[in-house]
Amino acid sequence: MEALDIISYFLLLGLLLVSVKVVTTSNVIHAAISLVFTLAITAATFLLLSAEFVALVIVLVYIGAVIVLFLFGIMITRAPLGQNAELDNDKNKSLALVVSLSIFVIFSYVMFNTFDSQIIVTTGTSTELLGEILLSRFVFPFEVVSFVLLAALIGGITLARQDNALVDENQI
Amino acid sequence: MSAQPFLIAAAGLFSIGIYGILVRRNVVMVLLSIELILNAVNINFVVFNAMLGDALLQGQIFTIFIITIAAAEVGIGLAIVLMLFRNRKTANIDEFDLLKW
Amino acid sequence: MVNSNLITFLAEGKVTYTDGGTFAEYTWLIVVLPFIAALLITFFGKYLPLKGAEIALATIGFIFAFSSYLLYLNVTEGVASEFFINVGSIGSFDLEFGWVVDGLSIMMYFVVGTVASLVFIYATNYMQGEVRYTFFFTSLTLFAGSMLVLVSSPTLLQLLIGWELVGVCSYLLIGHYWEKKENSSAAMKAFITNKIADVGLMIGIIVLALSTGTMRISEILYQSTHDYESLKSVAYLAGVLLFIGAMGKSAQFPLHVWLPDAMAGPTPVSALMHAATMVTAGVYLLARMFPFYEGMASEALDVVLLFGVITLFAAGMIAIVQDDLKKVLAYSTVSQLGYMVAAIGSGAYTAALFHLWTHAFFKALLFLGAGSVIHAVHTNSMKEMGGLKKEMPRTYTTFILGTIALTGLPPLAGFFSKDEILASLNHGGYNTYFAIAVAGAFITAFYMTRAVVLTFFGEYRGNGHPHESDSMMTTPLIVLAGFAVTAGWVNIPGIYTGFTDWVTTRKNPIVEYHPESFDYFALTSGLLAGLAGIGLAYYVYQILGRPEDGDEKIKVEPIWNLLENKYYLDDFYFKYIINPTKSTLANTVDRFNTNILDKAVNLFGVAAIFLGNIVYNKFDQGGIDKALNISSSSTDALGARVKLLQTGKAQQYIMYFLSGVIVISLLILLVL
Amino acid sequence: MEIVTNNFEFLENGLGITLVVFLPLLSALVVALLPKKQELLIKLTALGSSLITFILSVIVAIQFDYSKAEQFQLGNKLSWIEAINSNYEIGIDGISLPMLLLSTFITVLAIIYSFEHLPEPKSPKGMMALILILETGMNGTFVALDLILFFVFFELVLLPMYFMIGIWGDKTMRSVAGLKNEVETRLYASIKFFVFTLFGSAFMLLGFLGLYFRGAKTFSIPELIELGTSGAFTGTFATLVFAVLFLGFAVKVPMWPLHTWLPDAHTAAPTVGSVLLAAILLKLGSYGFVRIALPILPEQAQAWAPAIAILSAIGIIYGSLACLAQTDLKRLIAFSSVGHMGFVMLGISSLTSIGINAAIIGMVAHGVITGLLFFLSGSMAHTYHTRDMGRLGGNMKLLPKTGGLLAFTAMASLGLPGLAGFWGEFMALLGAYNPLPGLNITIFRTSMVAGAIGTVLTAGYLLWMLQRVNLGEPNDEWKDKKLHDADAYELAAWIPLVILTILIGVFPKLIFGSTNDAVISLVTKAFGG
Repeated sequence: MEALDIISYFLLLGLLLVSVKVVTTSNVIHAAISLVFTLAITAATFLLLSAEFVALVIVLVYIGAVIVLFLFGIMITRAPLGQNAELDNDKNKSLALVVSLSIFVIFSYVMFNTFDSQIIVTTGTSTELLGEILLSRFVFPFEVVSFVLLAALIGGITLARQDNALVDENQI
Repeated sequence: MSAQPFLIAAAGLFSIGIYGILVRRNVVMVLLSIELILNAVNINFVVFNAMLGDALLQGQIFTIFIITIAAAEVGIGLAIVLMLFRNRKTANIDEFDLLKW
Repeated sequence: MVNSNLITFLAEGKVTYTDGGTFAEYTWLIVVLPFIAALLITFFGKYLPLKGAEIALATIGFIFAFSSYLLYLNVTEGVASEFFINVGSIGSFDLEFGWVVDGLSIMMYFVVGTVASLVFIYATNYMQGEVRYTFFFTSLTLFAGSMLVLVSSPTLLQLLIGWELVGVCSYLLIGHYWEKKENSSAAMKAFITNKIADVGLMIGIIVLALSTGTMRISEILYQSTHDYESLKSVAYLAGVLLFIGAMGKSAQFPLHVWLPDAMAGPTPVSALMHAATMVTAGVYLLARMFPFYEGMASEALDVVLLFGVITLFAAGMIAIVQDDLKKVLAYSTVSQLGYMVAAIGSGAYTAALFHLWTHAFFKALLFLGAGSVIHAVHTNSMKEMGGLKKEMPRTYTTFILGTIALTGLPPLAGFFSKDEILASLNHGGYNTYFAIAVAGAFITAFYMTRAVVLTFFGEYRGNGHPHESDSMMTTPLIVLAGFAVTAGWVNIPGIYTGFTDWVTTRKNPIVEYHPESFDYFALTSGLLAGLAGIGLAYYVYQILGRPEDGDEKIKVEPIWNLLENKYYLDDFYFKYIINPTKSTLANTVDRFNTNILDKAVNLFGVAAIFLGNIVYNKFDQGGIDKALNISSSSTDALGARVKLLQTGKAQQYIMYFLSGVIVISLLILLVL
Repeated sequence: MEIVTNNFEFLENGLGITLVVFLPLLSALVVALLPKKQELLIKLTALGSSLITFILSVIVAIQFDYSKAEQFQLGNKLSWIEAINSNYEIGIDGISLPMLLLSTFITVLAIIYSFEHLPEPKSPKGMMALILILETGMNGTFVALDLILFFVFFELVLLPMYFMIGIWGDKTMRSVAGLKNEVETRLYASIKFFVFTLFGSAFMLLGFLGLYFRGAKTFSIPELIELGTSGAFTGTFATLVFAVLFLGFAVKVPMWPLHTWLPDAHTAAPTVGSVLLAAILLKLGSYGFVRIALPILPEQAQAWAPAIAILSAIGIIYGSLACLAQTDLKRLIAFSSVGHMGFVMLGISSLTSIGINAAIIGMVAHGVITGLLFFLSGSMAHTYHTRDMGRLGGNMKLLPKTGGLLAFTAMASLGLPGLAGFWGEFMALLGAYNPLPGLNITIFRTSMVAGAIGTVLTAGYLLWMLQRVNLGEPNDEWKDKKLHDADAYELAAWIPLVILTILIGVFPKLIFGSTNDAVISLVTKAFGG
């Protein structure tokens, strides 16, 4: 067992623990914070897997922007901050547990039995290579995605905009 | 370094995300759980990329795309939540039964 | 590929035989013009100053002029041409229209043209202010046109068409005042009676056409004068059938019943119908087919003669008891038609046509005169007339002339024509028939004198003050009176017999008796009978006094009742033919339809349902379906539960979805 | 005169006829896709497509080579259901051409009429689509040269008509002999119509299959005609096949005693439905006789002809007598159809060229005249809200235009010479007098006399109808009512029929010019002259 293995075990265990926290905590802010941790650990894992650019993107986009968005969402929807017993749907809990555990068992069984190969750990950066590939071979999907983003931007604005002309007074 | 722990951890993350989707009442929380699932997928991609040693780094590129789409999804999703909240004065998903005819 | 076949649809007329110059080629004009005129009157008549009458007058005037010139041509040169237009072929059979211009048809053109023109002029005044004035002229024009179609037809087909068109126009005209039910009923009666007779004509035409292979009249006549075997075998049948047709239009006993009822129409219609157009059609048909009768169907001529004689006597008798002036004239027409038909039956072709010719003028005169009287006194009943001699001198004079012509006193028209018929009967050795015909002459004189006495002599018994009619009405009377006096002079035995040459059948010559000089026995009998009739009637009605209501001075009750009820023919028809058909038979059929056929169908349906129920209840429901039902009810129950799953909540749906994923995954993993 | 060169060559090889058949179906789809509120657009689409169809059929008629009228022309044969050797085989000859034109023509008028005159529930969208589908069925039947194709089209007409009667039909309740409870007229009529005709055609299909298996495994009508005329079908088999074909067609005609669906269907149907039913649908049966039953089974046709003649004669008398007992205007006209179709069948049964020609012109004339009669009676029923002749009367005063046309049409219907109806009646009698040699001449002549008496009865009931409906003083109940005489749409639908009636009456070559050669060839081939 190498050092990297040990590090990775720790990381993955941490990942699972904080992600469990995301879905179990009864405090919305805590959930969001836990997600931050989850993502941070993911980024670390990516570093371990020599995908430093993706790790960076995760940190920048998710932790930097998406979480902020979430926090905004939490605030705007006036979700009760602090402890809230009603955050979870208790009726569903046991069933959900069964379902998710089953899925976990099935997935891990499949994964475990299918992929027993080693990870080829490379040294040195792959960012330069990534950039080249992204802007040469994958330039078209890249552009398409940018359009998707634009569309999402416009869509988000349209949806969220408070337009009295469009919304029936009675429904507000 | 074996790939199995990573994959199993991703499966776990995925299951946790599903659990979150199923039990959370607040829509924003559901969206958070979806992020978990996406993250699980991301991990898988990156692991497979490393495992296969792909020269084109397709796993990583896909991950970048997924992150981008996820960002867009969050933007739209939150906008929809906002809209729903404005109209229904609640963000609790079990108070919506819009999928029934 | 160029396709010229639509163009071959346009057919060509074909001249087959002509010696009348090219003028006859345009005879189609007088046939077609009335129809165009009728259309014009219908659509534009309302907007014209005379409400469409001017179009009718112009048309009929043209016809008169044209036919006069044709008559002139015929008299001077003799015309006999035929023109055919193919309007289609079925099998090897050609359907042809066309026009025939020969002596017979020209005579008819002229009669129609003359009488119709005068009637039209008369009608413009007579019908003034009546309902549907414009439409009246449409129908009147159509009526004349239809008659021209009939008499101009070189084929049996066109003859049939004209024949029925005349029937329809008479329907329109008789039923002119259709607000009253008896008028529309009279129109219907005329149409249906004619239609019954038409069945005979139609079958007769079918028989003739199929046994000769052609519808061309000239061709059929040619075959009948040349001993064609196929025609000979059916000749008697065809002859009788054609005569049945003629009986309808020419109102022969016992199909005459429609004609007196047809008086429901306005008087100009009666005049036109009785003189020139409708009723002469039957006689025309018999005359047209005369070479056929003479050549092959002489037995059929006996039938014709029999019915002609019966008619002339029976109808004359009824005329004696009529109180309605127009009905007297109507029965008189029937009786005179009997003379014509009897003449044909006895083989006297020319005599029949000659009587048709003279009768057309004096009967038109009498009707128009009667119309003038009716117009003045506003009633048809002679009981409310009388003494009109002083009030209506012109009408009186012309009416008297017409009466004399009809009773057959020399030298007026009726004398010569009736005499020729009597002579023919005498010559043919039909002693009984001759006697009846002479009796008929007596009856004719009797009822006409009666009518004149009741109408014009004595004191006025009606209401109001009658005045002489307008000159628009009396002028035609005077013209017709002229004809009534002179029309007979064209055929005086031994002096001038031009009429014989006018109407002779040039193409298929016939052998007929034609008196070279007067038959003095017939002449004396006829004349004496006429004078006796006049004298007796004058004695009974003028000297003995006018009959008051139902109180005739001499009256043999049973006969009188028989005559008043018109031999109970109408009753018979209604009781034994029309009502049984219309109510009993029709209702039986209807009941059969609903209660038997329909019921059978419905019962079939009910039985199917019943059978279905058995199969369904016992076998299907009790057996197969029970099992199915259990499955279905369990499905139902399941559904009722599953329904609860349908919450509309996204999370639950995701849960179901994932459960499915799990199950499928497990299946794949464990089974495969 | 310079002859116009053919600019429509591309319509040969079956395209023209195919368009005539399927264009209405396509436009029915378009109509179905248009939003329900766009009523004008729907109506114009339907009118436009039916007009184009009519124009196409006229072009087809111009292209048709009348010198070879006995051949199937302008058609095509495309493989369709290879497994049973059934092909998309179409074509027209002199017999089907007039029927095709009649069908496209009447449809245009029906659509024009439906512009403003629809009974409740209005819904022009549904009505237009149904009319167009119906047109496809009718046109298809007249051009199909494959038995299966024929059957498909033959059945296709049932459905739209069923819905027309069922949806727009008479909503009053009536009692029905044999049933305990009162039923809704339209319900009873539509089901009766559907089941009755389906009953017949089910047997017909059986006959088609019999021909297929006994013949050369083909459904092609021309091939079967060749087989049939050379004597391929004989004996019990042929008897049975003719019997089932007879059943199928006779129900549609309808022949006595299979007619009972007709009065009910007509009485209940909306105006346009009655018109199309009378004008075209009834002709499918008699057309089937001429196109399929006679040439394919000539021997049986001869054996059956006396029976058909007797049934026709009964139908003529029976229909006329039943008319005399009616109080319902539309029912009277429906029964008159039984009589008139009796003449058509009498002509066909004579198996002579005269008789069959008579039958075809009789079909066209009946289509035109009875179509018009149903237009008029339907319109009157709509105006007066009753069809009871006891309550009508004085129509000439109340609705002069409608009344005048009714009088004209009644005259045409009673077979007045110079109008279209005459030829069918007269020529049918002409044919029946001398039937095909070898047939029992007594039976035919008796039938002819019965037919001739039928013309009198026909005149009787039509004049009686006129007297009760048209003449006399109007009933008091109409005094204060505002009654609308025929409007522009109605006149636009009716006047062409009037003109056609006169045209055919005066110049029957319009029909005979097309049919005669084809009929002669048919008779010569099948019956040796």
